[in-house]
Amino acid sequence: MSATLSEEAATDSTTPAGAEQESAGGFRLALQNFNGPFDVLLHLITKRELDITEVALAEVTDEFIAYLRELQATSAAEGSDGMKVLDETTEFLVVASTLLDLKAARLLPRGEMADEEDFELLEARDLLFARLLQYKAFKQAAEFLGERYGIEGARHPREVSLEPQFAALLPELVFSIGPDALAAMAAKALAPKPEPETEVGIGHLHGANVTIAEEADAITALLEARGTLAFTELVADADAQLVVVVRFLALLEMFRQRAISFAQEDPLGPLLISLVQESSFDAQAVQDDYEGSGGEVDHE
Amino acid sequence: MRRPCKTTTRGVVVRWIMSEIAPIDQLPGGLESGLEAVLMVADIPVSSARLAEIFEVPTARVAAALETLATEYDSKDRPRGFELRRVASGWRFYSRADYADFVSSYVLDGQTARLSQAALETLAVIAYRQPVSRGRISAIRGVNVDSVVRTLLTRGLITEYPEVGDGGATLYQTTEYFLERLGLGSLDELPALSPYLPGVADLESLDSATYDD
Amino acid sequence: MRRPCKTTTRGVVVRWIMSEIAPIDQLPGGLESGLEAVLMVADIPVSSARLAEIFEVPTARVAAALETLATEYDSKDRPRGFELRRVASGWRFYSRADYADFVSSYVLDGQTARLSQAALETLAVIAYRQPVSRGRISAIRGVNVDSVVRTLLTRGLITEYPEVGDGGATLYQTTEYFLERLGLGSLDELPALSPYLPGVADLESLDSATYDD
Repeated sequence: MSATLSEEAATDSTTPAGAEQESAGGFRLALQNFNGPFDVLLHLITKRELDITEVALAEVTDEFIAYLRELQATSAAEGSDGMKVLDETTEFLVVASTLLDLKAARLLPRGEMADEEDFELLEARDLLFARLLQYKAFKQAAEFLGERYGIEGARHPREVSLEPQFAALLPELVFSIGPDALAAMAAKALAPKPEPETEVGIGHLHGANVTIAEEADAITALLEARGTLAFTELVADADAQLVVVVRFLALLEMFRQRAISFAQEDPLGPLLISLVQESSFDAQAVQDDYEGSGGEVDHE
Repeated sequence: MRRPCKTTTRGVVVRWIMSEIAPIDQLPGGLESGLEAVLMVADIPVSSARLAEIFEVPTARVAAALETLATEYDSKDRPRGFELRRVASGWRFYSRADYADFVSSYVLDGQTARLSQAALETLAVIAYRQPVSRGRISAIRGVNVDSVVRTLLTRGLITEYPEVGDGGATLYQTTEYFLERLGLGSLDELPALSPYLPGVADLESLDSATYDD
Repeated sequence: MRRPCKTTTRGVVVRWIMSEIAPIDQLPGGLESGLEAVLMVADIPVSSARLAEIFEVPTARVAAALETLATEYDSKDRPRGFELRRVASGWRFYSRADYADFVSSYVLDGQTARLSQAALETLAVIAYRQPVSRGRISAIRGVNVDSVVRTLLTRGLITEYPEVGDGGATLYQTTEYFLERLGLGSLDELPALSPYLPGVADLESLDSATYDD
């Protein structure tokens, strides 16, 4: 291990291209430019230029809410329609749902590992920050690799075929296979390969056949039947903690897609949820989001 | 070497005629080092006309520079281990014959008379999908095949296809020698793939060259 | 350099011990030209130990001669168009980066194709945590990595580890080509991960604690 990656440079590099305009004072997150939820979280935290070990999620959240208030005041003054506020709020909620994802990991049944003390040790916030720290380190390493890859791309190795007089020295090939064996080999290589089992880390979320899509449907049905409901009412029929967690995630997703609205009449009062009438919520799309490539885009 | 570059039309013409301030002349080492760089990675002889295009200088200047390099490498004081030779189609770096014993012992060291499994599989793919690019073979096999393709070329089992593929990719095809070694009269005698693919419904599409990568 | 070769038994012994009059020393250009000749036909990096065997001289002498050659090619007065570099497990000729524009107009091989950010991050995780499963990589990166892993396999930058991991998961490791392509001598040349990172042992448990159910 000869060198240590430059902390400064790496911090800069974690700012994705799409976030450049943030110097103008925004908290905007161009999600499509990010490389998954960890990227977004990391960006949120590095944006505040704090040591992420010392940052509590609550502080990031508080700052975000303060920023939103400011933005709201500005847009009111400018007479704009507040769409920007909504956009940024929903984007932040996606991030928040990732945090909840991590918290959820703690709440779920874990078989024989379900030891109370273990859970206390795995306090969700610490876990998240440790993971982010790790992610950040790998981002720095990736930057180093990217630089090397770029520099080395300017050099080409000499890898030419052997000059004929030396090729002639090679031992005569012993051809151990016939045409049939060759055909079998070609068939095997050309046969469509089964897609490898997806190994997405959030698989535990619906390990017990609880899916966000199904719970979203359940929520929709409840709200259609009974109008505005509090969260406690929405989860009253849940027979497992897992259902409560997944239903909550479903709510966040539905809010992101503007299928529902939240209202809170008093500070710390019950959160009231109602359907947005003209919405067209696509539960299946949510499921795809969670099970699919998770935003991974490979441009090659 | 560098001269002030005139910006008039006549100046540009002069630049090309004089060929004194081509881009390569801005670099340390100039044309000679540039030629060394290209020829060092060239697998087949490169004509001075082609080199002249690459460096935007007259062919005569390239030819002169190549002669200078070749002479320098042959120097009596310290002949290089490589030589720059002109063969029918152009110029290429070769190892110097004086050191052939050592080169031979390097080449023969660890050589076997058998093709590796990776080489055989690659050969099978080329046989049934020719002409085919290295990129396509890599996609089909899911691994990098650069080195095995080189082995197959060296062994004379495959050769470059006369035309290039999409994006200028080199395509490969099997050789007469390949047919001989397999005891086949022609490529038509290659067995159909279908019997080797039980359970694949659409055999026709597999046999015809429609693999999507 | 050349010394009269004694034909007595004792003379032969002396010859080997002194390592001054190996066969290559009888040739004009000596060891340095011999090394050039062998490296000219090599299509993979060649270690100084292997070169030492071929030329029947001590490895240290080969290493010194290679360094001398590399320095000579890099000369400020007239940098050669090629460089001799130590990568992965050995030495190899490369075109000099200064002439990349001209070389790449000749070579069309995907060498310059860029890797996406996702591919680089995945490659980084594999480089530092190898052998590692896709599940672990996904857990560290927070996204699905299946397609990126396929890209890296096809590019030859990673390969499957010979043994499977817990629960039969396929493990991945970087290749020699990875080192070559990044111009690294070995994995030890990778810089340390962030000093703020918790100990590796902690992270192992972190990865498995959350995701390996």
